[in-house]
Amino acid sequence: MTGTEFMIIRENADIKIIDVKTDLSSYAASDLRKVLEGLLSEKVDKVVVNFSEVNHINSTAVGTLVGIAKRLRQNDGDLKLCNLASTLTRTFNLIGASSVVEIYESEKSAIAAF
Amino acid sequence: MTGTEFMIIRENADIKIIDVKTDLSSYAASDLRKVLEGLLSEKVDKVVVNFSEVNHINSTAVGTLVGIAKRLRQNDGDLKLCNLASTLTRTFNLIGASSVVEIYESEKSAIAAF
Amino acid sequence: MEKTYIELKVPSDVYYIEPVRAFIGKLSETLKFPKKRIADIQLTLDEICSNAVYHGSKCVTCGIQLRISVDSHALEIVVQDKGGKGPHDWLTPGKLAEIQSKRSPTGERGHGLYLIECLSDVHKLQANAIGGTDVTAIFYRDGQTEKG
Amino acid sequence: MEKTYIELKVPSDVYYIEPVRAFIGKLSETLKFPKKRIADIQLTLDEICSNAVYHGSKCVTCGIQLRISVDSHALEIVVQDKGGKGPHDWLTPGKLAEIQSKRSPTGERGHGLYLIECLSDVHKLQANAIGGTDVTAIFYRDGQTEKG
Ligand SMILES: Nc1ncnc2c1ncn2[C@@H]1O[C@H](COP(=O)(O)OP(=O)(O)O)[C@@H](O)[C@H]1O
Ligand SMILES: Nc1ncnc2c1ncn2[C@@H]1O[C@H](COP(=O)(O)OP(=O)(O)O)[C@@H](O)[C@H]1O
Repeated sequence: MTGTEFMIIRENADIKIIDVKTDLSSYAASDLRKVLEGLLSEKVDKVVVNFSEVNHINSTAVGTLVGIAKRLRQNDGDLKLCNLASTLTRTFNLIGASSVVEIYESEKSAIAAF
Repeated sequence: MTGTEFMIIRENADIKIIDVKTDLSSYAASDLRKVLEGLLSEKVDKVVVNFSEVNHINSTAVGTLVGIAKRLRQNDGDLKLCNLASTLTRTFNLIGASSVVEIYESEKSAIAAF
Repeated sequence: MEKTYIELKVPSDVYYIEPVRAFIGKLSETLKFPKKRIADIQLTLDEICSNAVYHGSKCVTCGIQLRISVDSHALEIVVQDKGGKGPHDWLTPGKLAEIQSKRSPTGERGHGLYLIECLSDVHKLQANAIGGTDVTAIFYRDGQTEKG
Repeated sequence: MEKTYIELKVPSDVYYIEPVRAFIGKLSETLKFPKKRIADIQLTLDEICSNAVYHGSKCVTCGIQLRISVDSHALEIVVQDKGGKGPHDWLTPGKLAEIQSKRSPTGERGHGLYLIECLSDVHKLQANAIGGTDVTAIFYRDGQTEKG
């Protein structure tokens, strides 16, 4: 297990799974960006972000996820999200980002979808 | 079940059990006082307060519980507390109120102690 | 309920947005807004404050000021900044229309103002006398106004 | 970390103490205070604000003002009230000693100042220029100072 205090990185075969353990306002969004860019620079291309402990996400954090998803796809990888509370899904839907980033009910289905 | 939105009253034989569903700053402390005084006026004399959903209590709320316990004892009844988080027990200990009001691990043991 | 006023000044740093969000969350809960609406209020305030810090502040010590008023009808929040390094005239109808038209679901930025508009019952953007922007968001308390 | 300042004004009503407690809780969390110490900070602020409302305010609109400052060493909170209906001279050493000596575990009141003293690293009570009291509580950030 690596990552930061609030972003734990686990692995499942060639997939990296990030457990986000903090609400995602702009301050934590920049931590999330650093962790994801760290994975990109390590040539990881399959990433799942587990939101089960997140109660809030803002547009900066959603934008970060959209940007990383696009970059991973350029490497034939992808970013998949799982375990979003309904308020989080709503924010993705309002922005329209749920049509850009794949959102799954459970970590299992997110992993299976690769 | 009676009480208010944040103070649910249940019963077990002749014992009334209050589930406090809010942190107890001064504002909620006055609600708690009203609920307990309501029970006193209904001649209830055995009361258990369950704190399992409470994360904070201030000196006004502790004082309210101490006052009610003393009044219930005058009627040969008592007030017993249960399921306190460690931060709450600490506040009771600092004030010295844990030597005045009985505190139990579980609701079961609080009821059994009558 | 007579109108009551709250004032809050924090440094222009996203570091302080979480405490502000916690404050408005608990206030909205005390005011008995439904849970879902509390999340809307918190997200709106997060977006307004993030903009005030990122686009409306020249330095950390410049600070942003919140004025919150509450009466029986509504919760009103005004966030005032002193203006950032960018152009001062970003509030013209033309510029705002441009911002709006550029927004895309696949874009990494530019969703904040849109969310503020979607989630609040009323919102206003006004240039203020100190070179910055006053952003107002109003949330009605009658419970008839769940949006989205 | 340079010293940063936060200001918060709320009406003199216990209604607003929960939002203030949420604010300081999240701020303390961001400052990486341990969980138990965060509870201490929140309780101290609750007690100071409750006193400012109950004993240090003549009316709801009088309001109480918090000034919070943060640097790498400490979190400092000053709560200012404008003075209540009671005597102005409650801060004399004699009166304070009387308050202290009257405190009893079986008493329903009179535990607030004692908790403030127990839980903060440093605390001060001072008469201010506007007829009220400034109560200061300081919490060190070095983690060497868990009390109680
Ligand atoms: N408080 C502000 N002061 C100055 N410019 C602002 C402010 N708020 C928003 N803007 C301008 O509006 C644009 C769109 O803002 P927004 O929709 O929140 O998206 P983003 O912040 O991601 O760019 C910003 O890029 C900025 O140019
Ligand atoms: N901000 C204040 N302004 C005026 N008097 C105060 C203030 N804070 C405390 N006091 C006085 O000190 C006494 C003790 O306060 P405290 O220990 O908090 O207990 P309590 O509030 O339960 O009486 C109060 O009863 C009041 O007379």
